[in-house]
Amino acid sequence: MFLSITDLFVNYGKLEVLKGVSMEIEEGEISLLLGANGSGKSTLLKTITGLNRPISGSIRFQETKINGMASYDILRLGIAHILEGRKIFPLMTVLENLELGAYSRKNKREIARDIEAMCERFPILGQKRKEQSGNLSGGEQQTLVIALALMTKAKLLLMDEPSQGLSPLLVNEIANTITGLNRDGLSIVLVEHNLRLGLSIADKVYVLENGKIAFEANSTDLSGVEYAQKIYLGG
Amino acid sequence: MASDTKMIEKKSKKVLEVRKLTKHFGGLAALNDVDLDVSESEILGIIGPNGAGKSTLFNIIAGFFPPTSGTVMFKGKELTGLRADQVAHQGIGRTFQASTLFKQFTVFDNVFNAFHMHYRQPPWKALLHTRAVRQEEGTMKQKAMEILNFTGLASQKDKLAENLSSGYQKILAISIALATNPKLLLLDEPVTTLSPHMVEAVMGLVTKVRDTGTTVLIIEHNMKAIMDYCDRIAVLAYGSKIAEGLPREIGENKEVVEAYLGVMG
Amino acid sequence: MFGASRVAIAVSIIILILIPQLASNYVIYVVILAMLYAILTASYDLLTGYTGPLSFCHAAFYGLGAYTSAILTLRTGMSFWLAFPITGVWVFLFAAAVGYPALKIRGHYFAVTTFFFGHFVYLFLLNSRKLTNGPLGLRGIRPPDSILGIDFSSLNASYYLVLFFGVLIVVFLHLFVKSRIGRALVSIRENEDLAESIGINTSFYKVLAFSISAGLAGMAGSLFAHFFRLLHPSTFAWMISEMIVIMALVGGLGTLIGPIIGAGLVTFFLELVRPAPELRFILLSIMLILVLLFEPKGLMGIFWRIRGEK
Amino acid sequence: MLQIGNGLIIGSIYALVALGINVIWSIADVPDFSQGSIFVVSAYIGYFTVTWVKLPFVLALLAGMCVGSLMAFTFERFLYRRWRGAGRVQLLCAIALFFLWSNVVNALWTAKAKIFPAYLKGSLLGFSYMRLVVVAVAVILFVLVYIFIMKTKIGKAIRAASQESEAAQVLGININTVNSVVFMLGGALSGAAGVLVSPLYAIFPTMGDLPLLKALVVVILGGFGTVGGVLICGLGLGVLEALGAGYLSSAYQHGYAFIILIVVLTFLPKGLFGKM
Repeated sequence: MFLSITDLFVNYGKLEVLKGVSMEIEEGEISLLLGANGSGKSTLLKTITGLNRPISGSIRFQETKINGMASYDILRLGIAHILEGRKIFPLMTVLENLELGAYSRKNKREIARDIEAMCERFPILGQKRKEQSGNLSGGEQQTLVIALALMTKAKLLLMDEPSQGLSPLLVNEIANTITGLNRDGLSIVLVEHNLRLGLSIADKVYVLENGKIAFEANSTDLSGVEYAQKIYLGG
Repeated sequence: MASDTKMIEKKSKKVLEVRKLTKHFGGLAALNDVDLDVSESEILGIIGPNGAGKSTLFNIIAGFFPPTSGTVMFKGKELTGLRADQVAHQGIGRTFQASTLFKQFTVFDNVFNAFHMHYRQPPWKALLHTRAVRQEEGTMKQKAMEILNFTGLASQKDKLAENLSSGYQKILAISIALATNPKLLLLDEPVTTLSPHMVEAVMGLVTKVRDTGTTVLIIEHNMKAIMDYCDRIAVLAYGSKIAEGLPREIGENKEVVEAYLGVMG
Repeated sequence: MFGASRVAIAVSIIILILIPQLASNYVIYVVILAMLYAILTASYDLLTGYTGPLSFCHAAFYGLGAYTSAILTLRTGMSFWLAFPITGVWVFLFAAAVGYPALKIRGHYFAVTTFFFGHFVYLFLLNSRKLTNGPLGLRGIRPPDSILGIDFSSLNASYYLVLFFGVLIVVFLHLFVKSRIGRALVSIRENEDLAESIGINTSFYKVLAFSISAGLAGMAGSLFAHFFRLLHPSTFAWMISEMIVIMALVGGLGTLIGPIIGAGLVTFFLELVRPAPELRFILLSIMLILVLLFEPKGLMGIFWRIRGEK
Repeated sequence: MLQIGNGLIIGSIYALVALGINVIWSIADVPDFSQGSIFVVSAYIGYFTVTWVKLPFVLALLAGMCVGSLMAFTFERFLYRRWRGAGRVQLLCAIALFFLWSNVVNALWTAKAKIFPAYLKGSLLGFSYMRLVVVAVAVILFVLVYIFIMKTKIGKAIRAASQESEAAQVLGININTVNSVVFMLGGALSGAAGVLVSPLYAIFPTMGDLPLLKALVVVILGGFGTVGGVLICGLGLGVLEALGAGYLSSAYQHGYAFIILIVVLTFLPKGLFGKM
């Protein structure tokens, strides 16, 4: 199994956030993780990449137990994480940001080549490579965040609300980017409020409710409205 | 017909008037020219995607930070420029998004402490714990118990707030706000993360609060709660108000559904 | 529990009253010192323990009070009985003036600023030769004038004077923190945003706590000046502020009684290691690190743990 | 002129200590008071290297820097790290360490001032070479730190961690390593400052108090500034103090920084400069 989570419990202070999450994620798929605000989606992603420590349960990535490992070791195994809220390094240039994306890699020539490739793939980054990334627009920053994660050469990419605060036009662009990445062989776990974006590209859908996976299905099995009712309208 | 006339009647008694409210953080516009009217004794739901500016709106109304421009009027009195504690004195109570409580206090003390601004005995007498002061404190304790009875927390009164379940924590947050005896209550995500059963309980309480004559403003993502319990709904997206109306109207508004859920059809 | 603690307090006060009759002059001297420190830690607790902001300049207010009272009586011939309250009010007002801008600064910035302020006051005492006689210190401070035939130049009378005011100040602090104002302070400590939302003017109460805490330290300083009758700037250097912090933490912040016990124990401890004076502060700072490592709630934390509370 | 020169010299000492504290504060979120004691201990180490071991000044400087970074590393590894995120405890620990080491130095080497032997004779434009060396070394160290922070891989990691700690961690940056490095860097800088200043004044256990306080002021005024911002703030404070001492009153020389601090914080709560 690619990524398998078994009976995961995570507390935030005294508050129980995850109460026995179990899920299996297949290689090469886009998995959409849905759930109301505060249901623990971000916590789950952070626990996978070692930013939170679980109370109990296990997380295995390609048969390696990764819960308890440090973030940098988890990254080396091939899991990258795009945090919620467009977390770039605002006081550094676009180029420096991209270099940081490759922080855990050694081969300098390859890194330089990948940066060039990234600038070609996202021309706006190429144009603004010398600019301070904090001065980029919201959409450009989101592109940079994705490029940063790609620089890690991960096999699995966790994305936390990539569309947050972006205009509908940019949301479409993000959707195209994500499907493109997936076609190139990247597996993706996507947390997304924008159901249309999420459902149009996801293979599998998981719904997190009361600290557990309440429901999972193939994305083609239900229509968007039904999902919306499940999650937002409390159906 | 009858409900329509009631609506008109309500509109004539505006409690809160927000005019052209704008807030910039750095270069980012969190709120853009927002107008909002809230009538007496109504429950107004404010919905919108994350980052739409809902909490910013609350924080400005409650005096936690000043707007870049625009005004907020409460019962005909300008609120802009007042500190948060002064706004509370005007009769506006609020809860916070995360369960913001006095975590190390008991449930009872959480509510009892919140009576701070209702004491009338002068402070030097408070220091001497004179009989009048003790009587006053007795009254406050009684009122605190009344609130706990009203909100259904009486049985939990000796527990530490941090040991409550998340549902009870949300109710405690409302109880604290009620202790300030508000005419307008701002609730920031009062049922988020709660189970359907607790959602019913909390929203039932909110309705009960409204029935005592308090106006309620709710930010919430739980659409069922909003649709079932709010009299009217306003929708924020990207810092602007994109729609306002009865729940039925909002539920049918394509623009709203698109902006909020990204769902078509 | 409540009854037991009342009995304990009554017994300790009786012991404190009996000490001059039973113990040697050295013991009386040490207990006076401990009582002065207890006033300092108890007043420190009002700000840092009850209200929250971490302050590193309590000895500065202690020093300001001592010098103010000494200079008033030396220069103007004013009686101690007048200088004592004036000192309290003056340090209170001074602290309010400093605290108003300083308390707008949050967290670490405030702590660093207080540290700096403490050092600034020390340097002022050291360098204002005309006013404070600089590094040579002030001498010839008179004991309080006798009233009702009590001669306060005697050790025993000084002891009872310090005990009297000490008990008065601690009772005041106790009433203060148990009142609704005290509850407002604790609310601010627990959650400043929530405190504001229930109508507490947090900046006003923080300045109030800071100023009262300082004013009481100033009064302790005045007692100190007229008891020792000799002042030197180094008595009020930053290390003394840190000593107060340590005493309060050892006892347990936010409990009033904890810091008082802490003051007593640490003073006692300092006397034990008097033969090796250079070790005193070393051991003290190690004590602080141990408290931080093992029981941040201090002795009161251990006490609660034994009783199985909290 | 002479006053400005002297101000620049003492200012570069402030700036050196401030630079380390600044980087530590931005990463570990603690105003590291223990840098004050590192300053003192290193000064003594430098002194003994020159007087007992009879090594040249350059090696004394290196010895001071090594001891400084070792001390800071130890403090971080075994104390501060336990309380990451609990700023109040870290701050109390920092104060305790400062308190502890000031007294350890006092116990080991007594309060009596020691005179650091001169290692260079002669002067230029009224400034002894030893004074000029202070400024020169400070400038060199600033350039080195600038290159380290801006150009090296670990330097970039430090900047990244100070801007977005979690994002840095999921990109493979080991936050423990970053902490160790910044503390060692800070310790080395404070150590260098301690040894550099020794030949100009006497060595005594409380010699670190004022440089520490001034450095903290520089950091706060600089608002976690850039490397250049810290240098300018440090030198500026040194010059202001020297001018104040010359034209106003020397007795209150050390109070000016406090007054500037209060005024600036009242009107500009974010300090004078931008971020790193």
